[in-house]
Parts: sequence; structure tokens; C-alpha cells
Amino acid sequence: MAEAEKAAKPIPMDRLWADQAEERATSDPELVVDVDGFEGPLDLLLHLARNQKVDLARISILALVEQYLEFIEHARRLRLELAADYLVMAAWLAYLKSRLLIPKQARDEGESGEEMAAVLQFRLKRLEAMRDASARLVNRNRLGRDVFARGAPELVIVEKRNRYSASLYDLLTAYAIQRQRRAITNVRIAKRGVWSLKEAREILARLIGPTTDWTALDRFLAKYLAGPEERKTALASSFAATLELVREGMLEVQQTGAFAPIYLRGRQGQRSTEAAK
Amino acid sequence: MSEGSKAKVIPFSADAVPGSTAERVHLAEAVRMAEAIVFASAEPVSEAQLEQRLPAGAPIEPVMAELQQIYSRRGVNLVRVGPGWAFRTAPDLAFVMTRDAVQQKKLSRAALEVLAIIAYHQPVTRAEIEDIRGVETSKGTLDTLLETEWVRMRGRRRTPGRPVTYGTTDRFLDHFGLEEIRDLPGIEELKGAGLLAQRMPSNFSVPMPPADTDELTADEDPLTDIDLEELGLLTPRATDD
Amino acid sequence: MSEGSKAKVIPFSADAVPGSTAERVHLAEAVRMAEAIVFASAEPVSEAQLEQRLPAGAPIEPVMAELQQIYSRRGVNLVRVGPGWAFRTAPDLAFVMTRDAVQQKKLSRAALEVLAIIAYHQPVTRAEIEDIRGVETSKGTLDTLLETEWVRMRGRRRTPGRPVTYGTTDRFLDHFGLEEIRDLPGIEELKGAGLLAQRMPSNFSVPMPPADTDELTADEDPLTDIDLEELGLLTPRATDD
Repeated sequence: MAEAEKAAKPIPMDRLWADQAEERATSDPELVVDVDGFEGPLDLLLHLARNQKVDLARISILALVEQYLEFIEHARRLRLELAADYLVMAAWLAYLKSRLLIPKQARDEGESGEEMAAVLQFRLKRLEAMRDASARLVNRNRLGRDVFARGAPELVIVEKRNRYSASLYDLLTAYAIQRQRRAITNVRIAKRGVWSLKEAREILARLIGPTTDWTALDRFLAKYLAGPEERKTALASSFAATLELVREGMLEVQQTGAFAPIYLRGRQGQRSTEAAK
Repeated sequence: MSEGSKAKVIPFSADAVPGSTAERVHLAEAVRMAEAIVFASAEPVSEAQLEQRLPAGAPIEPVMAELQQIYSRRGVNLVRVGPGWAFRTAPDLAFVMTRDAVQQKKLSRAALEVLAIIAYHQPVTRAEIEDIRGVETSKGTLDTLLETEWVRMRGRRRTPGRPVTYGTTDRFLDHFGLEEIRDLPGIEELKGAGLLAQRMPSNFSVPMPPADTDELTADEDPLTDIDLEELGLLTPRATDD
Repeated sequence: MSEGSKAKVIPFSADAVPGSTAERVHLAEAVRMAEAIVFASAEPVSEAQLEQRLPAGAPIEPVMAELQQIYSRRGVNLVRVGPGWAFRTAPDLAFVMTRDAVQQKKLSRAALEVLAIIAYHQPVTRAEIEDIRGVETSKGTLDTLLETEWVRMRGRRRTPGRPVTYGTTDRFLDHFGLEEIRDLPGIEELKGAGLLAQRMPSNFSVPMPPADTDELTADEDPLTDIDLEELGLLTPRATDD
């Protein structure tokens, strides 16, 4: 195709477009066109129509059709590969030509040749209108070319701000609930619902310190055992504490049988420890 | 508005326009504020944005009309761009401004033609563009136009296949110095000649492109996220999103 | 455009400079050009640059003086920035350039508790707040309260570590509709309102805040600039200050 084009000395489409084909007179011996430069068959038709140098409204459709078909024929002779679009248009135009030349028969169905020609004319005019419009558009005063925006826009400072809402009632409720909760928690702690090992140990160490007689654990703790609920935790904690204190050599412990009372006394010395065993 | 700034805001009564000296002073202050706000921005400022920032009740229309009048013969003009306002250098001073011109990407003839078709015929589908031009539109051409942000997908035509419709943006108006789409050069004559119709009109009642290009026409559906995904403009969402 | 608005236009006086009509026209044109050039420039425009771009022989100084005069009472002023000229928002309108994005927020339960403790127990340190609440107070909570401007740092307790003391502000009184801090309901009123149980432990008390929350108590030191710096509320001063 490239070779064929060279042979045909194609006119670059850009130039054709730029010149509006005005100076490309019809006197040219033959129509040599670079088909690649056209935006499809309608564009080619428009170009040919413009070559007629008349208003599209008064254009000779028949002449236009003949020029197009001639162009296609020419391209074929040069073995130019034409896109299918161009060939379809050629077929349609050949049909249009036949309709235009042969008077409309009485029982003919479909559009008359004149109607088909009018449609073609409409499409050409519409395309031309859009082409002109695009030219008018690009020649407007354009932003960044003819007209300019503020070169140094000043920043709008967005201050993010939170606005808080709370009512006095919210505030007082929160305060009252919080203080009350804490006050009641404090009271519970004062009741010592649970004996910790540490507490038990302190109490035992304090109580047994001066005592050298064997004493039942129960009795040591009697005055601390306020109710049956506390008894278990106190017993458990103090027994654990007892074992710890025995291991550290601060206490001696003895029990005569399973579940029998546990007796404690302060450590007497090496001998008494052996005796206790 | 911050507490501190409230102190400075002079309250406005909506009917302040022709009135007492105090009201005129208030109007003049609103004009100054609008001037500062629009002048500060390179982009058009919408009336909604202005309303938010001017004192409550300031009458936007007379304020902007007055400002436009003040600047009408200056080196900088106040222009309306779609729903907004912007200051732009006066077009007759283009010759002084050439130095500031930024090298702009040149659009191909095809792209310009498609742009014009979209502008004058919007909302328009790709098939309709191709019908007008009598040739296929390469995807690259539409992409280029979408990239310039002069063209956008508007919605989908309520016809079989639900084709995407294209239209222009406010940026398009801004770039080409148009207040609105109705200001496109020659649009009235083209409409009169029936050249904005899809088919050769048997009657000449050709609908104008809608004044508000953002509003979908009766036969357009809005684009959904699913549509955008389909069109490759949104990455598909993770399913657990 | 409203009929009456023209009267309110602050005119751009073009006749500030004496001379023949033709000279005034030329000057006015040069003023328009300078206006457009400075407007469109991303940087302040020097007089040398103006000289290059204005018509030969245009007297830069009177042109810029005129332009400055024209804009002197407008929402935008022509100002000198270093060696050049630039447009800047009029200083008195700086507030229109800031936009507040106000977010309504509810105080968290924890914040309300801390706020109430600060109100009743002021001046109070963070450790004391924690002692009253029995849980640690996050820094975020105190920050939030400081942000509300209902709470402020009052001073520092004269104890080891010099902990900051917190108290309420006038804004606090304002917001909660209190005339003075002692209007906060006492224990009996709280019981009466059903907010506190009728039977509270005998050692339970609700403190009476000081009458004047602005006055430091005997064991408080005022906050100094050094303190504020330490607390990150003041940026350190340059040493040569």
C-alpha cells in the first residue's frame, strides 16, 4: 500500500484539510488522494462536495456520487486497499445513483432517490456543521492560552473544629454515677469479703508472735470470722499462710488426724521443732 | 463559622438591596467578601460555596451582578462558568499574556470533531457520534477527551444495550469561556437548521441540549458503580467490602 | 443586575492622573495590562518584568500606583511582596478565607466524668482525678476537654513533681448555664434530683469548688511560659529573643 501511495503521489491529508481544499483546484488532471488522511467515506464525500465550490444545499448529489465512484475506481486501479467502509459507501452510492437516474416506479417501495439524496445531504451538512463548530470552538478565547486564571491562588484555610455538646444533666449524671459507684466499691473493700494470702499472713504473724502454747487455728481467727461466708476464705487463706510461715521456720503446726483442729504456736527453737515432729 | 469570626460578620437582611445607607454598606461589604473569595481561587467558585461563606442572608445574585459590573471593563473580568464564578484576564489582553500561555496538548482533528459533537449533541452515545462522523471513533480519541476533563460520561441511554452517554463538563465551559452550553457558538442556528438532530428531521422541533448539562434527560439513567466497573473506570470492589 | 446596584459601585477612578484624554486612555490601558499580568502570575511580578511586557514607554510607577489605588478599598489589594507586586486578599477579610468545618461531637462518658470531677474538685491534678475515678485517665480525654475550652490548665501544685492543676473556664459556666461555679448542685440537691442514692456512706462528700475559679489557691503556682513550653503548648522561643 505504501508503494501504491508513493506511486500516486498522495497529497497529505493535513494539507488538504488545512487548505480547505480551496486551492486544490478541480483543474488537477486526476484526483489523487491519500485515503489514509480521510476520516472515513463521509469525510471523503464532504471533501469532494467542497470541491464543487457550492453551498452544500445546492450541491449536485449526482455529480458527487460520480466523483466518489470515480475515486474508488481510481483507487482500485492503483490497487489501493480501501477500508470496507469506503466500499460499502460506494455500493450505496451506486444504488442511489441508479435511483436518481431511473424515474420512480409507481409500485416502488422504500425511499425515493431524492429522499436518499436528501438524507446524504443532511448527513454531509451535519458533519460540516460539526467541523465548523469544532473550528469555532478551538478559536475561542481559551483558558491558559488567551485568558488566564489567578496565577497565585490563595489557599482557603479549612479549620477543622469539633463542637462538643453536653448538658448539665449529662454532666451531673456522669458525676453522680461515678462517685456513687466508687463510694460503694470502697464500702465493699472495707468489708473485706475476701482474705488475701498476704492479709492472712500479716494477721497470723501478728497474732502468733508472742504465743508459745499450742492454739487451735480456729481460735486465733475467731474474732475475725464475722460470718459463715468469710469463714471459708479466711480459713483457706490463713491455712495457706500458715504453711508458708512454717516453711520459713516462723511457726510450728500440728494436727492429730484428718479434719481435726490444727494447732499452731510460735517456733520455740531447734529442739522443740524436733519434738513437734 | 468560628465564634470569633461571627463578630465580624454583619448580618444581612435578604431584602437589603434598595434601601438604607446601612443596608448599602452591608451590600458593599458582601461584595468585597465575594470578591476576595472568588479572586483567591483559580477554579470557579460555585454559588453554593459563596452562600456558605458570605454572611447569612446576603443576596448572592445582586452581589455577583454588582461585582461583575465593577470588573466589566477591567484587565480582569468576573465571568460565570456553569454554576460558578471565576476571575479571568480580559480576553482582549490575550496579546499581553502570551508569555503565560502554557503549552497545551494539541488535540487531533478527530478529537476536536468528537468534542464538538459531544458538546452540541449531548447527551450523545458513541454510536451516535459515529453516525454523525460516518466512521468509527477510536477508543483513544474518547480517552483523550475524558483525560482533558472536558468530557465526561453522563449516564446510560434507556435503549437496548444501555449505551453510555457523553456530555461536557464545567471545565469545558471554563476552558472555552462559555457561561453555559447554550452559549456554544452557532448553536441556535444549528438547531434552527435541524442539524443537531439525530435523523433528518421531518418536522423541525429539535430539542435543545439541556441548559443544565448535569441533569440527566428523561431517557438517561445515572451511571452506577457497577457501570463504572464495567467500563474499567473503577476497580472492582472486594467482595467483603 | 439590579437597578439600584450601580449606585453602590465603588468606582475605579481612571482620572487620578492628570493629563490629556489620550494620555489617560493609554495609562488606563497600561493599568489594565499590568492588572492582568499581576493577576495571572504565579509569582510576584517585578517592575522590570512589567517594563518588558507593558507597551514601550509605559510609566511603570504611576501605573502601579494607580492600580494600587484602585484596589486599595477592594476585597483584594495590590501589595508589594519583596521586589514585586502581587494581589492579596484584603487583610480585614482574612476571616472569609478560613472555613470552619464544624463537627458536632458528643462527649464520651469518661470525658463527662473527668469534666465533672474537674468542675467539683478544682483545682485538681491528673493523679487526683485518677484517685477519685479509680481508673487511669487517658491523655486523649484531657486533650478533648482542653479542646472544648471548658477546661484549662490553671497552674502547678506545690508538691513534689509540681503536677499541673486543672480547672474550669468561663466558657464552661457559659455552656452549662451556670452563673458561677458554686451553682453546681451539692450533695443534697444531687440526692433530691435522684442522681445520688439517699443513703450514701457517711464519709461521702461532694466538695464545694472555690468561689473564684480564676484565683490560684495557696498551694498553686502560676503556669509560666517555661511550663507551657514543657507541656507543648508554646513553641520554644528562639534563644536570641
